Amino acid sequence: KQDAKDTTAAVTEGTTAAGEEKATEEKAENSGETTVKADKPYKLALITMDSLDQHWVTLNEGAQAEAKLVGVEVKFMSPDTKDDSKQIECVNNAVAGGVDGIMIAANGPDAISASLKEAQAQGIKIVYVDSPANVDAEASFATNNKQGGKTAGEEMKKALEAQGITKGNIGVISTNASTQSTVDRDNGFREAFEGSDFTIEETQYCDGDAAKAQTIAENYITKGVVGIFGGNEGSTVGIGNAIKASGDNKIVGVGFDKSDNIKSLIQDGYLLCTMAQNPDVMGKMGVDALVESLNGKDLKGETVDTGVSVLNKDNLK
Amino acid sequence: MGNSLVQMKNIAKSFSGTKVLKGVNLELGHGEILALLGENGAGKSTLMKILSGIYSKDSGEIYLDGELCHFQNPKEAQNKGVAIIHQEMNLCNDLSVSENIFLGREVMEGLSLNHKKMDEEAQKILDDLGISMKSTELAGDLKVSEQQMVEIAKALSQNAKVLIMDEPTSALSRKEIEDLFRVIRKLRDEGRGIIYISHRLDELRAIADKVSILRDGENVISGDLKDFSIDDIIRHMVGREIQDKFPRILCEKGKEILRVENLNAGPKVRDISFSLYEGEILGIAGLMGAGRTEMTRALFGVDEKTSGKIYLFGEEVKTNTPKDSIELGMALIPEDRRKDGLCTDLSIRENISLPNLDSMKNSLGVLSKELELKISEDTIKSLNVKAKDREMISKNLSGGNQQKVVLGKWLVRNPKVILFDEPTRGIDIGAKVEIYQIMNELKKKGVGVLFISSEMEEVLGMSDRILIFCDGRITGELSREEANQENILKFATRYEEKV
Amino acid sequence: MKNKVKEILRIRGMRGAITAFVGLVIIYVVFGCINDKVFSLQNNLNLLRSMAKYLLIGIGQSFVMITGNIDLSIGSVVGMSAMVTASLMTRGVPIMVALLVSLLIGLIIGYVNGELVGKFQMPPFIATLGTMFVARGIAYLVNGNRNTDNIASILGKDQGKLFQDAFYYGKILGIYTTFWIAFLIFLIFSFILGKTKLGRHIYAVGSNKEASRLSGVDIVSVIKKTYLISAFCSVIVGYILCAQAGMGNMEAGNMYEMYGVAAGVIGGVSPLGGSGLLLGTFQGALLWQTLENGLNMVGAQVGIQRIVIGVIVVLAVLMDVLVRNGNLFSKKNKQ
Amino acid sequence: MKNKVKEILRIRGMRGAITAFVGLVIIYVVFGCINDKVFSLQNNLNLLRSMAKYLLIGIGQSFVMITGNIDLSIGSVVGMSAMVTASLMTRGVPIMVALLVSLLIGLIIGYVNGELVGKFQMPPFIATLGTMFVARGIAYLVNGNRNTDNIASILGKDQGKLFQDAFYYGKILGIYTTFWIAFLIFLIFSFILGKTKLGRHIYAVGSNKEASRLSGVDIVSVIKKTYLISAFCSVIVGYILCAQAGMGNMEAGNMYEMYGVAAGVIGGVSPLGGSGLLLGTFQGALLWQTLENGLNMVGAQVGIQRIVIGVIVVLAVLMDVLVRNGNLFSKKNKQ
Ligand SMILES: Nc1ncnc2c1ncn2[C@@H]1O[C@H](COP(=O)(O)OP(=O)(O)OP(=O)(O)O)[C@@H](O)[C@H]1O
Ligand SMILES: Nc1ncnc2c1ncn2[C@@H]1O[C@H](COP(=O)(O)OP(=O)(O)OP(=O)(O)O)[C@@H](O)[C@H]1O
Ligand SMILES: [Mg+2]
Ligand SMILES: [Mg+2]
Repeated sequence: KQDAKDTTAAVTEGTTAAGEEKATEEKAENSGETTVKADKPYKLALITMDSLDQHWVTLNEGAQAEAKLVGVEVKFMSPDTKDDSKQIECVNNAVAGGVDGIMIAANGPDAISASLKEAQAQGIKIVYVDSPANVDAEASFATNNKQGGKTAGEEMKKALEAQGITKGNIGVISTNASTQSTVDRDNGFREAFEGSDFTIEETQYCDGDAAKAQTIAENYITKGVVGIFGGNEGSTVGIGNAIKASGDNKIVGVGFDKSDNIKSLIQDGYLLCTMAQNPDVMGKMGVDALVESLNGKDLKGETVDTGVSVLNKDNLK
Repeated sequence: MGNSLVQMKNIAKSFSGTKVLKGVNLELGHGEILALLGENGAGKSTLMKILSGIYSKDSGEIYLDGELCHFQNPKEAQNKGVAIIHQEMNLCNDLSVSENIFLGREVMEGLSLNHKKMDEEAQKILDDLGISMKSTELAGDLKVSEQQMVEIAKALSQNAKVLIMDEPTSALSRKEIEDLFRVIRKLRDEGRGIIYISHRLDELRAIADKVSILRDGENVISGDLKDFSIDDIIRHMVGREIQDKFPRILCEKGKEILRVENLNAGPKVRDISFSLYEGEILGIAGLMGAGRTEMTRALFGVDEKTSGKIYLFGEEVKTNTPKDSIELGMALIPEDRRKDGLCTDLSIRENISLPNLDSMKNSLGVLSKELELKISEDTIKSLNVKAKDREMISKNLSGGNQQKVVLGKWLVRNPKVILFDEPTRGIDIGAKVEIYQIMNELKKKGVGVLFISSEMEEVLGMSDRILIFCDGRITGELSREEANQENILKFATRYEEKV
Repeated sequence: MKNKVKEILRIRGMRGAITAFVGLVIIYVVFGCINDKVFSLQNNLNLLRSMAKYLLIGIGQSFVMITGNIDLSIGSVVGMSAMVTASLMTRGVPIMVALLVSLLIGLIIGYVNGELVGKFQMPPFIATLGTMFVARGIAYLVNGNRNTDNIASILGKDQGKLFQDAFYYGKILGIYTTFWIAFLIFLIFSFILGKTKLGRHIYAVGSNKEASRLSGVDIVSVIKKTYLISAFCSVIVGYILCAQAGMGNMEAGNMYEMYGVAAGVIGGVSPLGGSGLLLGTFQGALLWQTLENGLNMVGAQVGIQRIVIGVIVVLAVLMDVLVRNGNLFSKKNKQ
Repeated sequence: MKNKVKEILRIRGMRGAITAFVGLVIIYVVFGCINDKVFSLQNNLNLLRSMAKYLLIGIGQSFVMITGNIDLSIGSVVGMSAMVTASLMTRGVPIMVALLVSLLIGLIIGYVNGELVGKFQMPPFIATLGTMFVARGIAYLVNGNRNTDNIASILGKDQGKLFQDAFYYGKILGIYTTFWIAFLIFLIFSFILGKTKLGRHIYAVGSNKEASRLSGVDIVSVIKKTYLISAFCSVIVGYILCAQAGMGNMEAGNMYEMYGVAAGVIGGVSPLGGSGLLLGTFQGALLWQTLENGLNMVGAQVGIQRIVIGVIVVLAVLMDVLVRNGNLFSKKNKQ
């Protein structure tokens, strides 16, 4: 519950319009009520990119909580690792399993499309959470990852300039090279520095392992970078720890996602900020949208940018 | 009875349903050397493995100095003073000689190993045996005969009450055998008991006191050796009379088939030249390490040659790989059948087929099951291979039958030249004669037979002409008439003068 | 009749195939009882389609394992094949050419594996660990460290659909093409292994290299051929993944070499060489896929999934080992 | 003098250790020339600290490899250890208890590996593939499919710092504790391998199982002990990763078993068993880390990194194989 309060606080700082909308949704959740009721006990599937990332686990928790309130069943049918082929098979399995609707976070927006079309052909409703694919769906509650990355870059640039630093090398650590959402963040981050005198290093990958990310970050620090960006939770923790270990608080660390560890690294001043999403809200909104659409309401493919909010030392207090 | 060292009573053992030992008895006294004899597959090794704790018996009792023993593993038997030298070589090639000798019984100094003490003690045992070898050498770098001596040294070092030797001499030279016998007699005089298994019946008189004969997993007869003649022993072993131990036949020597000129391959094969004729058995004698095996390997294309020419029917040929040689009509029966001769996990049928697959294809180029079955069944029948059926895994065959399978796979090809490298090693007398007869058949058909053997009697008995090797060179050639043991030994020890 | 059965049971590797089949049926039924949609036609069609890739890599890995070696590069070659194929297609190269080029590059990795293991006698675990890294590196580099775009975006919808249908989305006789492709390859390679000289030589080399060589078998060439076969199967799986996603993913095929080992070994292929049947590999692949599919259908947590998979891998082989050593029911032959 | 050198060269595995050392120096210098920060004190300190984990898993894997087996469960045990340790700490369990429980669970996996491979004679590749899945599953389950929170958040800053300093952030004599821990374990296990009965038996089992058994060596117990040692080393690495991140990461240790193989094999440990020295493993681990570190420092693309790593793994062993077979300079022993 403390989490929820944090985000509410953060959201007021948020820049997107979606932020406001989310805040109201969240209040509804906090009071344990919901505006939606299912006509029938629908069977829904939630298919995220993998079933291990904290992000997805939280999203699932949001969805499960809402499902109870709404009176539907949500089966968490995600692949064990981020793998297009496995995700496609999960969709196939969900279809064969006779679900009424699928909430999906597309690992590869192109890759998953054909199987989603097949699902739709069988009358199954699709809603996107976190990351949309290239097929029209009932609704989409997604983060604009590129924009999020860009925001992260701008925050870092601002902080560096505040220190009087206008050039130097900046390191980037991400989870792997083939997941679209993190690649988008990477690209957005780089975009923020276009035209500046900063040099962005070749991205290094940690496969989500914080320890590996830390070793990479330590190497960046030895090389003498002025800032490091982390594209997901693991990378961000690794960067914070490396900066902490180096004792050089001038290095600006900016990350993505939020967790306990990241929050304490920000509070202790090792990380400047992180780009927080609200996966539990996505999960909840996804369930609501699917149920409404199954109840017969036309959502007209509305896309809601659930946005990212910047969590920093100030708004974490 | 009370003073027997070892008493085995009514020992029975089956392997996957087949009864291998059917209630065997064995008795060994203090200070006695017992020769345990029998055909291949009679169950000698199995019985000894039970005595040394490697196999568990199905039923029966073992008494050691009158005490009933149930060995669960080799270690327990060792602790009770039973040591065994195995028929197959069992050394760790990556360990040194002394490490092998003391394996499982390491000498410690506090927490750590006492390398120095072990090396020294091992060296002492080796010196006692009259072996010139450093105890720090790697076992894998040794020659087979030397490895065999290490096995012996290892067993001796255990200071055992009962010492089992399963064909210890099959890879040893005369000199080494004499050294070994000297040591065995010394042990006997100390009051230890020795069980000695061998197919070399000629050496028995020199070493054994008692004899016990097995056939098909049952006792045939036991007693003092002096009460038996060698012919008696053979009769008891095979259950029938063997008239002619070396059934040589005479054939007209035909034209030259194979000519080797100045073959060189490493230090063991130096400037070898000879010819082999149709219908001839060309014996090759020499001491262990004379380089005979290496010569056949180089000739057959197993090992690389450094120089030399090979002519087949007067035409120069290249034998760079075994495949080349086989296609030219040659065949090699290698010295070590388990390692080089057979795919031991495959069935008899598949082993026989292996070099003959080309002739088992049907018109579509697909392997024909009928052809394969026919060929393998015919071979099994004609060579009298004793096996449950053609699908039996060749690992489970006894030595003599394995050798027949190796022979069989080559005979199917009707080769023009066959190189036999120690074809009768570790094979019982009955099977030996069968192999001699096969050699005779080949000879009659005009095949050229090269016959390497370390058993002098058999080379003398079977060959039409004998080449003698020493130190990688041919040091002499003897016709059948000239050849005798002294002559051969003279050439076999003609080492080059050291400069 | 009884003899006939006995005869069949004595075929090397047949027992393993049968054990796998029994296990498969049990697993299938258990999952079906938890979720009856497991028995639905659609799910069975999916199952056959999904198992096809495990069957293919299982075939490749089985060939290599029967010679007593291993191929760790399989998964990377799958990824490389998917990336090369998709990269070429998104650059406008005609489908057939893209497929051929991809096959060629895959076979080069297979050839290198064969050289290293066969000719230079490197331990296969290390040699193919090396090529595993190299092939994955190529998968990254081929499109500049990025997944490719959708192949249809350049090839055009028709061409794209043609390719995707051919390898994944199309059906023949009501069953997905993917399965038919794998099944055809299965038949061909079963024939090669069981009925040809090469097949026999593969068993012989796995049983005893030296004895095979002395019997005139060109062991280097046999080993090379098994690695080429393995690479070939991996490339086909790469096509399938590429068709499935309509694009190339750099991480495609991750860990597939292990699934190949699992399929083979569950199906009774001896990782020590000399024994095994592709029929067993078929059962093994199907069992593995049924397991994955079932766990997904019942919505098992990933932690549970891993444990179940691990336990089944161990049990499959343990049963076999115990039965072979005869100490499943008796206490004999300890140590 | 010359004899002394010869004597040393004859020690089992010494040649491999020397080759690895030469390779190490070359790689270090090459990277240093590209980026001179490679030679900086801080980088060298980091290098020693980072290599410590590869050294530890290399030691474990080497013990297993010298008996001719393999342990694929290493990486998962690392992850499991990190997760168990961190989960307990974040539940307020005292540090020592958390460490002990984690060690115990790790050793259970090692014990199971030993039973399966030693007693039941399962192929080690399969047995440990199974436990690899199981241990990873436990890592997922132990904190309910989530990475743990920061350990300091429950233990308190002081306690947290104590633990983190002990295993990662602290220094003794100017060098990080991580290195000292690994170095101490390296010394102890080098002694065990070189100077004790167990060590001798490990070589013997790897060289010839049957001969060892017949000599009264309890091969089952020897094999079990190597797997316990491997699990022990993996658990320590788990502590290190947990201390480093200050939390438990479910994916920690992924692929470490392969790095362990690489460290051992590059350092001259024979994957076929019977030969190898931990001194070589030390060089191998340092080489591997230098490579990773250097590729990182020069900012190589991930694709290039993989290819370089793959090529070096192959070259390291190929050199060794060629030198041993004597056909690096001559053309002998073809086929
Ligand atoms: N492990 C085993 N599994 C199955 N059968 C076996 C096994 N060991 C031996 N046999 C069989 O038991 C019988 C006796 O074998 P054993 O080795 O005791 O004979 P042997 O008298 O020592 O013969 P040889 O003189 O050839 O050494 C043979 O028929 C052999 O095939
Ligand atoms: N390169 C090799 N590979 C495998 N085995 C070898 C090799 N070189 C020698 N050997 C084996 O070493 C043993 C020792 O052979 P050795 O050098 O004593 O010559 P030999 O004249 O053949 O003696 P004999 O035939 O009486 O054993 C032989 O069994 C031979 O097969
Ligand atoms: Mg015997
Ligand atoms: Mg010889």
